[in-house]
Amino acid sequence: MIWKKIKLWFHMLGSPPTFYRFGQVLAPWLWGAFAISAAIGLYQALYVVPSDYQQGDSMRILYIHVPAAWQALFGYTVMTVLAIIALIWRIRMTEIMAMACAPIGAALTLLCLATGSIWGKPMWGTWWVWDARLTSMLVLLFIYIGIMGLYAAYDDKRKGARVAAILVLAGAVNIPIIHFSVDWWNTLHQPATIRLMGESAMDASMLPPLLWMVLATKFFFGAALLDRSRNELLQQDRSKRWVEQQISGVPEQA
Amino acid sequence: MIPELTHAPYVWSSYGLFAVIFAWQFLQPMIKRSRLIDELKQAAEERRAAGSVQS
Amino acid sequence: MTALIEARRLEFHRYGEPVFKPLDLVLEPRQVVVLTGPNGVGKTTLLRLLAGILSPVAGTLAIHDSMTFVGHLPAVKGDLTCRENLAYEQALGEPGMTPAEALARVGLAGLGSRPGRALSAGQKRRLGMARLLVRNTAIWLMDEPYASLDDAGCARVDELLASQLARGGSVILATHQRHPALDPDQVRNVVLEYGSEQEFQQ
Amino acid sequence: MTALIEARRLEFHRYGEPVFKPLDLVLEPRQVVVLTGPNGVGKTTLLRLLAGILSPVAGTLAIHDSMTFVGHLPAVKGDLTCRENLAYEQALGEPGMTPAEALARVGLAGLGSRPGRALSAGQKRRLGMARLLVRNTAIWLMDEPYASLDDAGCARVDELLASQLARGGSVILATHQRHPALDPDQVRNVVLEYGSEQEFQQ
Amino acid sequence: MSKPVGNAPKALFQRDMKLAFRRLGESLLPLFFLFTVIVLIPLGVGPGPTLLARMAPGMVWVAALLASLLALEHLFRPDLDDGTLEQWFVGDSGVLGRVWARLASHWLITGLPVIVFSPLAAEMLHLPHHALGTLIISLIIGTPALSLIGGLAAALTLSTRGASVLLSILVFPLIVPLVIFATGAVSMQADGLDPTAHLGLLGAFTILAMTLAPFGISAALRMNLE
Amino acid sequence: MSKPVGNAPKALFQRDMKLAFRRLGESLLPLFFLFTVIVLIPLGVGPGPTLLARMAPGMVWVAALLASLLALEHLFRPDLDDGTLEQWFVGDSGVLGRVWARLASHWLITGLPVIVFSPLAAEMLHLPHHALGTLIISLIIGTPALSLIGGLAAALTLSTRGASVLLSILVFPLIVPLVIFATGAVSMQADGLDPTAHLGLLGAFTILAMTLAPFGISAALRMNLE
Ligand code: HEM
Ligand SMILES: Nc1ncnc2c1ncn2[C@@H]1O[C@H](COP(=O)(O)OP(=O)(O)OP(=O)(O)O)[C@@H](O)[C@H]1O
Ligand SMILES: Nc1ncnc2c1ncn2[C@@H]1O[C@H](COP(=O)(O)OP(=O)(O)OP(=O)(O)O)[C@@H](O)[C@H]1O
Ligand SMILES: [Mg+2]
Ligand SMILES: [Mg+2]
Repeated sequence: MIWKKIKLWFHMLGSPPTFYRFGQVLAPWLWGAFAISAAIGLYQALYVVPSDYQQGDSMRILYIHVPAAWQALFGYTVMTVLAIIALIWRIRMTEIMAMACAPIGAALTLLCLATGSIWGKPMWGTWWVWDARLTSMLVLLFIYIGIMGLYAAYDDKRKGARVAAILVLAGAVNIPIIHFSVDWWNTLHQPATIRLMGESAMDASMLPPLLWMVLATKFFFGAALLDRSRNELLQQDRSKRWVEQQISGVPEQA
Repeated sequence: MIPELTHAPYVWSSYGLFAVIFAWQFLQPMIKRSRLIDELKQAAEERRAAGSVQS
Repeated sequence: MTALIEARRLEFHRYGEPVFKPLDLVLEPRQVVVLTGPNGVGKTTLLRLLAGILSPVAGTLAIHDSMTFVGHLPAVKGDLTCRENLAYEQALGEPGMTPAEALARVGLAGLGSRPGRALSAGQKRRLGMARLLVRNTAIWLMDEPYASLDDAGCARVDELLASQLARGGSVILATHQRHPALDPDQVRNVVLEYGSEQEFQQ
Repeated sequence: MTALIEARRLEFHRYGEPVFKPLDLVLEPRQVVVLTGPNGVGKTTLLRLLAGILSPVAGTLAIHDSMTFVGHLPAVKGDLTCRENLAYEQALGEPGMTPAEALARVGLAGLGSRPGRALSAGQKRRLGMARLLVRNTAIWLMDEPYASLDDAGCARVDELLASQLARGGSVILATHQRHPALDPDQVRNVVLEYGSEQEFQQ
Repeated sequence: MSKPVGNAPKALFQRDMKLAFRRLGESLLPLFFLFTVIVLIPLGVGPGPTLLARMAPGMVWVAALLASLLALEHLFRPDLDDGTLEQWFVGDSGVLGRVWARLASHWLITGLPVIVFSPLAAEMLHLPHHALGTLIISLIIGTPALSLIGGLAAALTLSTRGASVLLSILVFPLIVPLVIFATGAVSMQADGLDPTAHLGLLGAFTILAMTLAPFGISAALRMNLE
Repeated sequence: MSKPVGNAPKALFQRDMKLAFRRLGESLLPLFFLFTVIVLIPLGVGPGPTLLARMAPGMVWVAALLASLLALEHLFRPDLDDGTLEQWFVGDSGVLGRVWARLASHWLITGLPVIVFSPLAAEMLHLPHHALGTLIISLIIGTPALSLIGGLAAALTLSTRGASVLLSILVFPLIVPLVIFATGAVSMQADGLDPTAHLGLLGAFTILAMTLAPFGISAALRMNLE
């Protein structure tokens, strides 16, 4: 049974010390991968791609805006999956990881909102309009914040994580709304133009840097997620023996 | 050789924000962990000093 | 005859610490279990575990029959009259006495149309007890039934306990100063102990 | 020496009926007055009259010194920690002990930073008592100080009473089962009686 | 297992209603608020019918939302304090049923009045008559979701300290999409477009809430009683 | 009489503040309403600046009103339930002082934040800049009256006696003219008219409330303790 395998794997990773060391090894690599892909992506975005004939160079914002937006949405999806596992199997690591997703996702959402409205000024002549896409994205930010707040409001962290997990599921409704908002309502915001595979309405020369940046944000998310989860783990297990051995035995970078 | 861009302030502020936010997301956990580990190390020291290593 | 409640190595944790020492508890029919122990040892916590309000952190718990729980708070609405409160309680499950009868049994005859908040401390406790009577459940869980009752009230509690035993029911109650005046071999005393060192013990 | 409280033919009415029989009460320094009587006879009502929360319907009442009232409800905020609750109480008037000392005296050492709502029933009562200690008032009004306290707790209450007498203060308390263990000629018992026929008396 | 639990929710519902009437003053607050908003806005805007008409759906919906928000803090808190909430979980008595009962009474007190008075409001705000039907339908479909989602938020924050703030932080984002659908539908109708698509989305949203929220609520309540 | 009661109100005020912020900054609550309103209205109305501008004063005041109303239920009820309210009357400790302290904290938590953020709100709603001053003044003069009248109503609703419930239902509507004056003043200013008359009425209203409400409140509170 496939589920059995998955659950088993989770439990294996679920042992705090294992996870801690796992993260300790993996995180630096992810950060490295992020640095490289981001470097390539940014270079191409700023120097290689020709400036747009009508938007001018302002369209270069796309290479920040869109990856941030997509990762913000994808990050929430990841968090949702983790939350479901946490609620069903009560695996502690998934509780912790789900909660660690929130701040990262919030940051990405913030970046999307900020770059978006910066882009909006030259394109639409205003920083902000209350159209569906923009609003629903703002809502996503609030959901992320709500999750963080709820988790923080409980002294007993496991309890807090499970309560917040319920909220995660509830908030998942918003993700499709964000994505399809441009189709459901006539918004200022442009409709989906980019097809990563197949015929894209976008000029081919503009695609590579976008792909690099999207890749970079993925690596970034993984790395940050590992880091934060490990911190939370340390925080919670501060009085456990394995932590004692960790910090006294293996010297910690940073 | 910074490229000459139209809408330069918009573009640069966006890329700047990207840099800031990502750096923040990288540094904050890092700093927090090092602080945490120092704390725990000290606590462990004290416990050893007290002679009772609790599990 | 089969047990009504079986608890094995029951535990509940707060702030990561066990509240009371792991507990084995078996409640047979026609039996009163009296929980004692210092303030804050976990009597209320245990009763809420047995009632199903809390779920055990460790150990097994099996409940084999219906129960009513009367906690420190009488769980009555101050805005409703005594009668209304009992009528609500009665509608929850298999009905027992009528509210009027129950009120008389606990010595609140004539106060049926008083709003709950207009009762004295002891009268509130009595109203809480009356909740046991309007329902027909095999297990009673009572948290300090004697608290702030006068002697007559305490005697009534003992009556109620006796009648519950007589009709084949059982009771688990927590108490401090006064203990039920019942035939000793129907009563079992259980003393709880702190699960972890408490600073105020030194 | 002069009386701290003088009440003559004191009455309070509810639903047009006198709650308890007209009452004469004089509280002298270094004296404990113990109010007893069946549930609902009016002990709490009387204490609240003396405290000034209620105003008498008939009779005269003279209060000659400062007082603290600990009722059935401990009058602490569940969201504030024990220490914060006591700090507030202390700021109300002439300060007595520090919150930390008071907590130790009532056996709550180490729970100072617990939020009030996370206390057990007995611990709440103890916190209520601690309110008496952080203030420096000549008269203590206590409503059922022994309720839901364990034996150690009850002993502490007696200690507190003794210390209050020792420093020249006085106490009026209402109680049911347990009476203060004090030198008898410092204690005066007052038994209240229903002011009107109660249906549940028949 | 001798206890028939079937009628527990009914009993709870009836008791809640009784209590609501005992506390008439507090029960009327939402309605009172609705009126204030509807009286107030035209005053601010001045009697430009077209302007008002465009605002009407938004206004009514904001009133509905805030009315239901007003009552949220009291959805479970009093029961937590007087010990009646923990009674829900005693034995194997169905908690879900009681959650439904409680939500129903909340809706009756906050949602229904808004629906009943919405024609009046629409009239005062000069909403085109052909749009009134859509407004009412959107309210009928939408307000239950307000109660469901609000209830979830209330349950999640029940025993936390920051209850009220947290509550609004949680409710706000979950509710906004709902209001977008609803007001969107009405304005479209007003502009002579076909609102069924929006109403469909609204319905989907509500059904989703109905299927998920109650479980979330009862889970959250139990977690908060620990 | 050895007890210096002078500092009791101060202590109460400080404790209330601590409670407010212990509850994760209940002070944020009104901001969320302000925000909710400011976000939702344009959604319903569509982002037409002129339209928004006309509604701005009403919106801000609705937010203030709602914040104030929502906090009302917590003004005395919790203290009644946990027995801290009756402590106000023990001995000859000044009750009026504490009533004032409680009202002050209520205003600080509900009124002040709205005032502080009203410029932001005005900006988002495109209120003409020359009207902003009047808006703020109207808030400064008016919000205390909200707390006072609301407090009276809250004190009256405490008891379940039909009479006082009725009274509270009578008291609430007093708030409506208040809000009308206030928004009226702002819109006049926005339209280039002279708002002083309205502001004057507003001030008179507030002063009246200040002189009467506290006595009414302490009387009502005592009544509820019997
Ligand atoms: C605050 C304002 C903005 C916000 C919150 C925002 C949000 C988003 C989001 C969430 C996405 C991802 C949608 C998805 O794939 O599901 C997105 C994509 C995109 N945004 Fe924005 N955006 C904003 C402003 C802008 C502006 C001003 C422009 C350009 C004029 C723009 C151009 C794009 C483009 C081209 C995409 C990719 C569309 C696709 O192919 O999926 N956005 N935006
Ligand atoms: N809601 C709560 N949150 C956190 N801790 C709690 C909570 N309720 C009780 N406690 C703590 O758990 C322990 C057990 O509490 P419990 O009420 O079960 O004691 P108890 O035996 O009933 O005491 P008492 O005899 O005073 O009623 C106490 O130390 C108390 O401080
Ligand atoms: N708030 C109230 N409103 C109306 N009647 C009340 C109120 N409080 C108490 N009573 C009634 O007044 C009488 C006296 O109440 P009181 O609380 O003084 O009795 P008590 O002697 O303290 O009883 P107990 O020993 O149970 O505490 C009782 O009959 C009670 O029903
Ligand atoms: Mg207890
Ligand atoms: Mg009493």
